[in-house]
Amino acid sequence: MSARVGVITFPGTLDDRDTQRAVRLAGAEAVPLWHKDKDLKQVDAVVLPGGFSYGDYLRAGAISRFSPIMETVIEQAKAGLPVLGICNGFQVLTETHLLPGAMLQNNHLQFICREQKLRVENADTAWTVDYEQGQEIHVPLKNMDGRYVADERTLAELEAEGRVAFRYLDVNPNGSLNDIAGITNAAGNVVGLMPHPEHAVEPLIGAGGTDGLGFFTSILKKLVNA
Amino acid sequence: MARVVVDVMLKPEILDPQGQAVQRALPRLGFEGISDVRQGKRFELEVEGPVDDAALARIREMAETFLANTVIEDFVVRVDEPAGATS
Amino acid sequence: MARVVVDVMLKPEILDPQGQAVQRALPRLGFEGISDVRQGKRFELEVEGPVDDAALARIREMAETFLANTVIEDFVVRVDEPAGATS
Amino acid sequence: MTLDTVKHAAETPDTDQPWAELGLKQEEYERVREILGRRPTGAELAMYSVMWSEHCSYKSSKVHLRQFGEKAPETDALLVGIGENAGVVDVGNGFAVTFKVESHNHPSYVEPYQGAATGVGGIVRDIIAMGARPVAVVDPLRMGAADHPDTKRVLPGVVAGIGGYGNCLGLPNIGGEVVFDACYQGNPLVNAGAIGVMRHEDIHLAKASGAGNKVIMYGARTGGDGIGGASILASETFDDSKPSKRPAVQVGDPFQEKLLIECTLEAFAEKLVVGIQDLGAAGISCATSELASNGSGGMRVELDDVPLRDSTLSPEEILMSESQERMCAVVEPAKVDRFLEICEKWDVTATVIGEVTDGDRLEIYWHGEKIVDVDPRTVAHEGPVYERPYARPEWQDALQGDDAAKLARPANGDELREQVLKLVAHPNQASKSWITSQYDHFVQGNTVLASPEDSGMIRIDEESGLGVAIATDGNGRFAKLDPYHGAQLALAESYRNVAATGAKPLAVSDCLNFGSPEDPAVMWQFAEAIRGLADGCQQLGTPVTGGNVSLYNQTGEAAIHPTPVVAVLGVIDDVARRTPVAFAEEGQLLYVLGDTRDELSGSAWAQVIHDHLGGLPPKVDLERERLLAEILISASRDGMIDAAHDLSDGGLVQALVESCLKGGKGARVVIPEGQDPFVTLFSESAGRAVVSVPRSEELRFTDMCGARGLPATRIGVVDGDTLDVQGQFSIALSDLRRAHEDTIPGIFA
Ligand SMILES: Nc1ncnc2c1ncn2[C@@H]1O[C@H](COP(=O)(O)OP(=O)(O)O)[C@@H](O)[C@H]1O
Ligand SMILES: [Mg+2]
Repeated sequence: MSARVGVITFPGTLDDRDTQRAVRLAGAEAVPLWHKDKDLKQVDAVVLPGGFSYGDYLRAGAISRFSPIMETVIEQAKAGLPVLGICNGFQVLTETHLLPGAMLQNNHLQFICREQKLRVENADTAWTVDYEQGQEIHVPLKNMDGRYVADERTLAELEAEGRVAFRYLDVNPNGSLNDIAGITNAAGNVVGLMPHPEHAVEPLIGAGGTDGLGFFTSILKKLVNA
Repeated sequence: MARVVVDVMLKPEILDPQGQAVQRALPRLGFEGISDVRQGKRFELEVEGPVDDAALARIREMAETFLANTVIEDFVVRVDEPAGATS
Repeated sequence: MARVVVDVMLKPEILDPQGQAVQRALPRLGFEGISDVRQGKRFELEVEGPVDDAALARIREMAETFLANTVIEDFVVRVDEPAGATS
Repeated sequence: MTLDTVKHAAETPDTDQPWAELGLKQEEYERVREILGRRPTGAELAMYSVMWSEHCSYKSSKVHLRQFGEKAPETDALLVGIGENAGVVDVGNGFAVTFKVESHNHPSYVEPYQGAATGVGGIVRDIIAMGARPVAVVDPLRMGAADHPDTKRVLPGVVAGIGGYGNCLGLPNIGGEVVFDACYQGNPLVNAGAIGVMRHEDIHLAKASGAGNKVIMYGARTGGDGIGGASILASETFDDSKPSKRPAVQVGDPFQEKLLIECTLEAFAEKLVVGIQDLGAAGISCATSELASNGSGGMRVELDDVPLRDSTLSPEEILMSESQERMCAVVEPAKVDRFLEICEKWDVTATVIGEVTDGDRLEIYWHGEKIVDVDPRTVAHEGPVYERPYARPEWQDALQGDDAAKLARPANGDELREQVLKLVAHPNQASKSWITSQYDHFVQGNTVLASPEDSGMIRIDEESGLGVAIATDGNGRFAKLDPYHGAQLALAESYRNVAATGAKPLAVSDCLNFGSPEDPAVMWQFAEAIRGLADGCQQLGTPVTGGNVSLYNQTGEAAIHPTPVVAVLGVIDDVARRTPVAFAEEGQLLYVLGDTRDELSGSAWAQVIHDHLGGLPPKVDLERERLLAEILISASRDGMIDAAHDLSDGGLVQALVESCLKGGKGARVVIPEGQDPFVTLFSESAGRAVVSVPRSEELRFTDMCGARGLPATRIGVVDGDTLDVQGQFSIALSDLRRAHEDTIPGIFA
């Protein structure tokens, strides 16, 4: 039986269909999930995709965080369900406090779309086991509110516990503290990052390259071996 | 040094999608009884020197030409006094 | 119907590039003497029914859980009184 | 105040009416009275005045636009032609593509962010209204001088607005242009284009048929913003003395529009929609009169049922409001519940506001009283038509006589080098990545090529790799020198850009930006440009499927350069065969295809080095363009070239610099024997491209060009990390990169 990965659609989500495609290309089954449902349809893992849920009004992720499906996601994430938040999904996860810190507007005040170099700093999470520790990958980045901030204690804790999962290389595109591109919770099942691995899964599409596929093969491996 | 606050709000006839989105979310979060929400910007300016009429006039001009686009926004300039009810 | 205002500002220790960009632009536009600018959000809530302590407490809770993200922002809730110096 | 009902209007024929304030001319008002056989009600007057405005009725341009139909080339590809919200083209495998370009010039000057944002919103609704899922946007822009302080206000705001709206909708931005010229200072041009994809059977049209069918309004509530805005005021000259006449600006809500897209597509998928129309300029006036007049019957509308944001609006205001993010659908009664359910699912407000009737009248009621009773055709289609006088301006001869041949040319390699660096650093030729990096290129996961490339390309079928390409081009300088050929050069460039990526050009949309039609010189430019474009499209076999006219781009006496912007849509069987611009492989051979002549009038070189505009633009040879396109497409399909870049602004040297920088590889160039290095590098002769050919393919490629009679001149090789023109100069890529990439952020960041 193949692994079932749920992909949530909030109103204003943009990358849900792309994420489903990435899940399929990795060999798993993509299960669409709707924000108004509480039911996760017994999926083995959940992705909160990118986009502008609720137009990013108020704060990115602030309104989606209160949708019915998030009640279930929060509950099950605490019980170990693998959850990946990409871009807007990451913003939702920080708003729920499943992941610490917060996302603010880019320090240059502009939307930025670029091919971004990252280092995988933690290859032990549910979503990164298919990468090597320290591996450098290229993944597109596109956002308005990508500046990761947290208080000093939280930052120190993240660094000490190896919970900075991805760091920007060459260019810090938004003023994120410690060049943080993505983080994980202590258990390693909840991961969030600003760049878009689902846009780097086919050679000729997007920025080119398939460096993002590893997120989806990682979770597959994790689930099949579980 | 004194603080001057400039509040910039969309004109009443102009659509405020942000305020609307907030208002629509409130009942879902269990907050009833808010019939309208408008979201605007608040600028806090630290002014060097005295905040006299001349300074306020300059700040009003600044608000009019730069902080607000008066085609769609209204603004209010005021000297910051410790607010009444606070959090 | 009464109006309650919620002002949400980034905590002082958090970098505010929007405010900075405004401040940097001012001298170029011929406005000198502003030593700092912070930019935040202003929410105007139209409240049905009386704005008593209970209502204010509810609004404060709403600000705390929803209108502001207290990881990065502070907020102030106040009943709107006709402001002092206006434009 | 008593309600001005139809009955009341009939009883009070002598009431004074504000027709002049609403922009109608005396004879137009008389015509309305004649049509109705009485004076119009206030509501009717509102409808006629917005619908008969220049913006909505095309009253000055109609007589010329007809040529696009009359000269339309024979083609099987056209499924829906001019006259609908957007044209539809067959791209094979059962897929159809719809695309169109529109202007949002005036509002973007007044409020750059919101003006540009709502421009994107408007064009995307046209695409949805055809039944298609929008898949990409493009944004051809013209701004005032880059170093003018007001441009610092307008450009960043416009870019942020286009990005803010398009990014939030989830539409990759895959192309466009940014041109700076002082002539656009008070009249920046913000054109926006969109492409949508559907299956043939999903094509929808704006018509209301079937008596008893319900008219449903859905989307945003109607507010008081933009009343009499875009439509009336885009129909007048911008005049600083009358600030009150400046268009009301609306605030866009891209989130609401994203919900509109999803809920409309879901309704289409369940076949719930008989007819559909977006609400843009002229709001409900336009939507109801167009739906009714294109259908089989009449329509009855209860205006009280329109969901309002402001309950104090008068019926006239409701009819004229240009609130954004609204649509109108015609739905069979049995399907209404399901339609409303889908709207509810997406949190979209939807209300039945009327129904299709047996008759042929459009009747609108307010508080139970009839306030509109018109033949909808007279509102939507039978507006005034003007044969505006036009005359070739007397300065045209002098302008054309002022040839660039008299300008001092670089005398040696050092001067060439210096001018190359100036050229590629000029805001018009400089890298626009500071702008394009504010646009999402990747969303939807189908982007094959996005700027900077010759055209944007989107995969539309994952299985087969079928894709579409789009390019937009326009050169106001050439059009000023010669509007007929200038329009053809815009077409030729756009066509060539599509072919350079390996796609076959299929169809054309255009946005015609001009000054005041009341000036005979402007009207001549306009007439000539249309004639040129229509003749050109006929010759190239690419029909015009739709477009937009923007007039009155003029401050006082000063009109903008005539600026026809042309979008060409192409199709490619398999996007894996696309040709990018980047020189990526060392050792590959560089060929220039086509003929290079001494053609510098109107060129970027003349502008950058001498601030000169005069003479005749480059020669147009559309047969050559067609041949060049065929070669580029064959070469891409058969794997004979790895890169291609069309030659246009700035000539060969500009193309070389862009392709080298994109691929991170240098080039060694040898000026062909007997040719002048300056002309070789800077001439803007049309019908040319530079290609990079793998050595193993050289013979096959040159044989093909030879056999088909296309000149192919070997000019060098991809090599090293400098641009080296033998015997003339050498520039390190790092220096070129700095010159090319620092300009725009240096001004605007
Ligand atoms: N320059 C042009 N070239 C070709 N078609 C045009 C041009 N200008 C307008 N049209 C066509 O005229 C019709 C009416 O245009 P318009 O009122 O702008 O449509 P809409 O209101 O749907 O945007 C459309 O089919 C449009 O494509
Ligand atoms: Mg339309």
